[in-house]
Amino acid sequence: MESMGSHREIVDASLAIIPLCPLVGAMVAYIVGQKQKDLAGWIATAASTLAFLFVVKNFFALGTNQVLLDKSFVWLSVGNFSIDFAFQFDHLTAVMCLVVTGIGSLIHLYSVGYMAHDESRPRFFAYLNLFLFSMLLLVLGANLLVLFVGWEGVGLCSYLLIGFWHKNIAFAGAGRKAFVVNRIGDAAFLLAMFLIIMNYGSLDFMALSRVMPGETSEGLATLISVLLFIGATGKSAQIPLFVWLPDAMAGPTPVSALIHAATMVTAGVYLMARLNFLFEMAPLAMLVVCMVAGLTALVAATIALVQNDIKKVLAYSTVSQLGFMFLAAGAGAYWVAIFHLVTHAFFKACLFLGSGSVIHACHHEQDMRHMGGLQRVMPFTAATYWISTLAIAGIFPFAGYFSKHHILSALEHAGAHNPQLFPWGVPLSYIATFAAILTAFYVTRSAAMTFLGSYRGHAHPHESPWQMVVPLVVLAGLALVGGVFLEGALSLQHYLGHAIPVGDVHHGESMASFSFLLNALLHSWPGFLGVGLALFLYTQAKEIPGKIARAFGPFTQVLANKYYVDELYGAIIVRPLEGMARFLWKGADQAVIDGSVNGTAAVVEISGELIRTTSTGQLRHYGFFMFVGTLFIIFFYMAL
Amino acid sequence: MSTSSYLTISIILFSIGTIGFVVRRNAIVVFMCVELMLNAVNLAFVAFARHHGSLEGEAAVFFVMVVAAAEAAVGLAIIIAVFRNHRSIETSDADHLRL
Amino acid sequence: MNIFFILLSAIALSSALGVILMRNPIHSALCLIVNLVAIAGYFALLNAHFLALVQIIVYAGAIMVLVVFVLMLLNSKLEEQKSAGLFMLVVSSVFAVMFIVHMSKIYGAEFSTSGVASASLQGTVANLGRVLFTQYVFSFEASAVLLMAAIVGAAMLAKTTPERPRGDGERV
Amino acid sequence: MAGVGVLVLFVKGFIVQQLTLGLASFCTWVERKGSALIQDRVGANRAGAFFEVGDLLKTDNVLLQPIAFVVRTLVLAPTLALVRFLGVLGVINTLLNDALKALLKEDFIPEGTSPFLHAMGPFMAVAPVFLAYAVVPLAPDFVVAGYTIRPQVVELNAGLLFLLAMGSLAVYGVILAGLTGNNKFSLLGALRASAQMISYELAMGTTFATLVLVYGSLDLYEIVMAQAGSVMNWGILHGTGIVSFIILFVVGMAETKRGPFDMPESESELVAGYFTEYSGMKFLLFWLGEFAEIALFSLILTIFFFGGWHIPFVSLPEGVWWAALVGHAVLIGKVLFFCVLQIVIRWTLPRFRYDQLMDLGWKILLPLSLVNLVVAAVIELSLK
Repeated sequence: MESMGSHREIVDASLAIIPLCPLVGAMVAYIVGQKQKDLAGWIATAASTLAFLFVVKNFFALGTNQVLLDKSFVWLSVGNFSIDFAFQFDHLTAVMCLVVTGIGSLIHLYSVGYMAHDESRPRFFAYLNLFLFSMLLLVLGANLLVLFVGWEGVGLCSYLLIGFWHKNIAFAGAGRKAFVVNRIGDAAFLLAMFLIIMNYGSLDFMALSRVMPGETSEGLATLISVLLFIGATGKSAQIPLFVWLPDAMAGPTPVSALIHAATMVTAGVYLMARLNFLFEMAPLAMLVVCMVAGLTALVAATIALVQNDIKKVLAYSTVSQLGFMFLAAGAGAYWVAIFHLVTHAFFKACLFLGSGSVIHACHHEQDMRHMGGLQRVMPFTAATYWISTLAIAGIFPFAGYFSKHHILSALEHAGAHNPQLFPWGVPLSYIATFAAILTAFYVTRSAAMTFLGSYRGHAHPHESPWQMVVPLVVLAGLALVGGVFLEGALSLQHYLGHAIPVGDVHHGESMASFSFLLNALLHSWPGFLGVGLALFLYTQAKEIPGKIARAFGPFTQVLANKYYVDELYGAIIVRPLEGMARFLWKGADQAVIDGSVNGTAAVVEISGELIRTTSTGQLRHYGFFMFVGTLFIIFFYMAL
Repeated sequence: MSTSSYLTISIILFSIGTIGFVVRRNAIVVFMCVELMLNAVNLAFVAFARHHGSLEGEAAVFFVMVVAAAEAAVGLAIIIAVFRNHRSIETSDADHLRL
Repeated sequence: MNIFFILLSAIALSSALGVILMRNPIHSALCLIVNLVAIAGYFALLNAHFLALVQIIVYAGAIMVLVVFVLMLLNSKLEEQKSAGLFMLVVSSVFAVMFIVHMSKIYGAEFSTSGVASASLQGTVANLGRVLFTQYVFSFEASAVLLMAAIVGAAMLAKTTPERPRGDGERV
Repeated sequence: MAGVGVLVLFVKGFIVQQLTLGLASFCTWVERKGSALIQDRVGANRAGAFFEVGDLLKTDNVLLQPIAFVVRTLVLAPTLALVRFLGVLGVINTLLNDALKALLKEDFIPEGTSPFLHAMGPFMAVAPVFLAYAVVPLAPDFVVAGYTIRPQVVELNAGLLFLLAMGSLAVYGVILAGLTGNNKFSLLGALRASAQMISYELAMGTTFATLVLVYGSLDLYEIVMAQAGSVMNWGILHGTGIVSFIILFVVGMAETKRGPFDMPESESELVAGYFTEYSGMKFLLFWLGEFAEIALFSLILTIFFFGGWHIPFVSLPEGVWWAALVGHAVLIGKVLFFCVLQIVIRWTLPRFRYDQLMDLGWKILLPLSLVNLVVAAVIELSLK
């Protein structure tokens, strides 16, 4: 494996402006929003758009084999160890930043319409901008610590936004759950950072990429990699820490689209791509990643089959798709993971925004059983939702096809450069294919239940305002042509090749050739299968799904209850912890600590009673004591 | 004159200011005693500056004057505010924060 | 020079005593003005001409005017009614004398010369300006901010609420 | 050598003191007679105006008659004619009769105040003004008997600051007068006057800073010398000089508490403001101090903006005594012009209201002078 950092040219640039835009935007939006609530959304949108423009500027400024670097200041310096507050902008960062700010801006615009009637929208937009700031820190950071600040920042914003409607206890609880579950992953992340500092004395990506390959034992690399991956499972909702993401749907839908589909949850994938040199040295860790990811993709897809809440379907779908990304990353095809990350951001954001539009139209009804036939009243929403459905199903020529196809082929060829993976590559690709069929099925199911048939609810649905429709159309357009563009025009593999290892670049066949088209349509078979089956079952033979469910009664029950994971965690983790906490509360805290604290307080109170006689309230006395005290000090030092 | 003469004068002025601060009750007089002490210190600063042949002492005096000006503005405003509430500027009357 | 020093010392010390001994605060203030001018005289003797003039402008011309102004505003009941605490006077005087004796002993031992004649002290306006704007430029700017804050604070504190009913004869 | 120096110092001090009093007297006269002119009345013209030679020195002694005649025609008559002339002009009334009246009047000291402080009032009002004259250069250097003499009592290199210091001390005269009057009117007058003086001192200080920036010196002599040569070198035509001049002129009028700014002693409301309780010579001292201050401000304006003793397009030889004399005359001529201008304004414009006065000081002159400082700094930088 060649070291990618060695021959890259470092160019000074001012990158700090990019995260500063949303940070300033957050403050201004909140302050201005106190007086002018409607203005807050527009300010926040403008701030994120400005950040997007700066990213575009840097995107064009970034030359081949260059990396832009901005050392803002020395953050902390202890002995030989010092960390700069530095930003770095290479081709990987460029792609991430474009996704984050681009989709972020669209979702800000969408939120202006979606939150138009909420009382505390200035707070919402401030949080949203703050999230964008943290996310940009995460992807722009030139070392692990800055990345970690962003990592924690997005976690915080996620918590704040999930619990945005904090008056609802359940929603606030969902936010707390997300935060606590993330903590577990973060602890592992911290341990990994400590290990890196201890062994290499630096957290800088470029320095690490130079130093690490030479002097790392496989055991250490595996340990660090696994710890980092545990961190990633927290943020990116992989087994076993995925439980928070479905609950996170309590937040406003734009939040789900931005944070819990397009950007924050992909941080783990980004982390792996960024630290590829580390994972390369730990084949065993890669295997773990692949196994966990494959399991996640399958399990989440099966759960999604039976959900009736439109957002829950999408949430489990996200978990499953993240599993796909980790599968690619685990197989060593980091650029494919990023590719899927980008296309997923397009179509999943579009799906979420579409669901938001539907929910908005149905007066906050989320149960698909009370929808249906919305195609007639919401033509734009329906059309964009269908496009995204086909995209996620992986049907040529929609965006999802390309990335999914690459994942499957990467898995098949995984053994080529990771011998540990060899026996598992093909089975994993079968699992992935099966998950892809399920994906196509459940998404089509949700679309069919929502838009086809006749309306089963009681509200009066209507098309959403233009602020919400425009982002939908743009994102659907991206879901439609994004894959072709990234594969053909930009050639993502070649482009990312400047920053991360991508294997052999195929310049092979032209996309216009007939054989390519035929091949592509053939490889879309899982998508066609899933979509066709779902359409058949939910439009023609509506009684069959019920029969199936009854036939597999216990299994359906298991699925509907999400494999009892929450209950399992409750039994083996939460309840013992509660018991211990209660013991500590009653036994340790109240008896020992409170006792000593109260004792101290009593001592202080008694001595205070005594000393307070000197507090006469007379300025002259205080002045006199000061003078005498000063005299005492002078005499004392003169006597020495 | 030797530097010590100036310093001695400065010390005596400072002590007089301190005695005034402790003994007098009128807030404005107390305030003036503080000014007296500041001036005594200024004198010492300038004397030291000349003794060491450097300008640091004089720069310090400059800043003391700035602070004294700020103190005068705020201090007198406080005294006026106290007078409005208490109808008195005796320092011994303003003891409402005593426990 | 000696004669000037002795003269100034007599003025400075007697006026300083006047500040704390005069019953009428107006008289105290006037004594303090004399004292400040005397200290400006010391500054002039010590070759700090710029500081001497600034001392007069700032202390005598601005601060003490403010003090006297406030005394004029609060004209009534300014005489101290209660007798000054004799106990405090005696105790603080004892401590003060200890302080004076001790410190002057130290000073007499260590600073008995008149110091070095330095070229940097010549033409002090330009030189002091140079020091202030280079070495102490941050403190200089900070003091500007301090003054600004003091102005705003003083205005806030001394402001009367405009909706106070008129005819409240006792209020000043 | 030291003896000569001290002698020169005393001579200079004496001359400047006489000059001050002369200028103040001139202003007093212009005030009396000029106001009459402006108000279309005759004004003081009685004192000394009715001296007739008449029966003076009339004698029956035949022998003495020729001598008496000669004395009457050659000495007495011209003298009396001059006195009559001056009397009609009001000079005698102003300079002699007023002074005599003041000297002979009862020196009234109000009850319940300290006589010492009461006497300090007029002293503190006059002393800083007279002291301020000490640093003002009055003519170019000249050489007498090998000594180069600078017609300036104290050669202080921070003369500008000294002016400012003395200006800030002048407030105490007013304050003392108001406090020792033991009288509501004088207290109110003193409050008004001191507030007014403090307010306008800000604009004055800022404008002085502007001037220091423009001339690059605190030394008044150097400031005058910087304006030598063409008229274009005069301060008023240099950069924002015209703005500085207008500010300083208005501030000068306000600092002297005259003209349209005579709120402190507005007779119709406050009897006579802070010197209500003063009579006789003490009252006259306030009067004198006021006029000395008018002349001082005229002097300052001349020195800062109108080239001091420089004559446009004429360069006097250096170091010659007569050149110094001519220069001095030119300077005094310019000063007298400004004195008259101030008095004319005082008798032409009506009085401000108190809030207008404060608004002018705080809301117009102070911001204007701050902007002026910045603009002048920019201009100076761009010229360099």
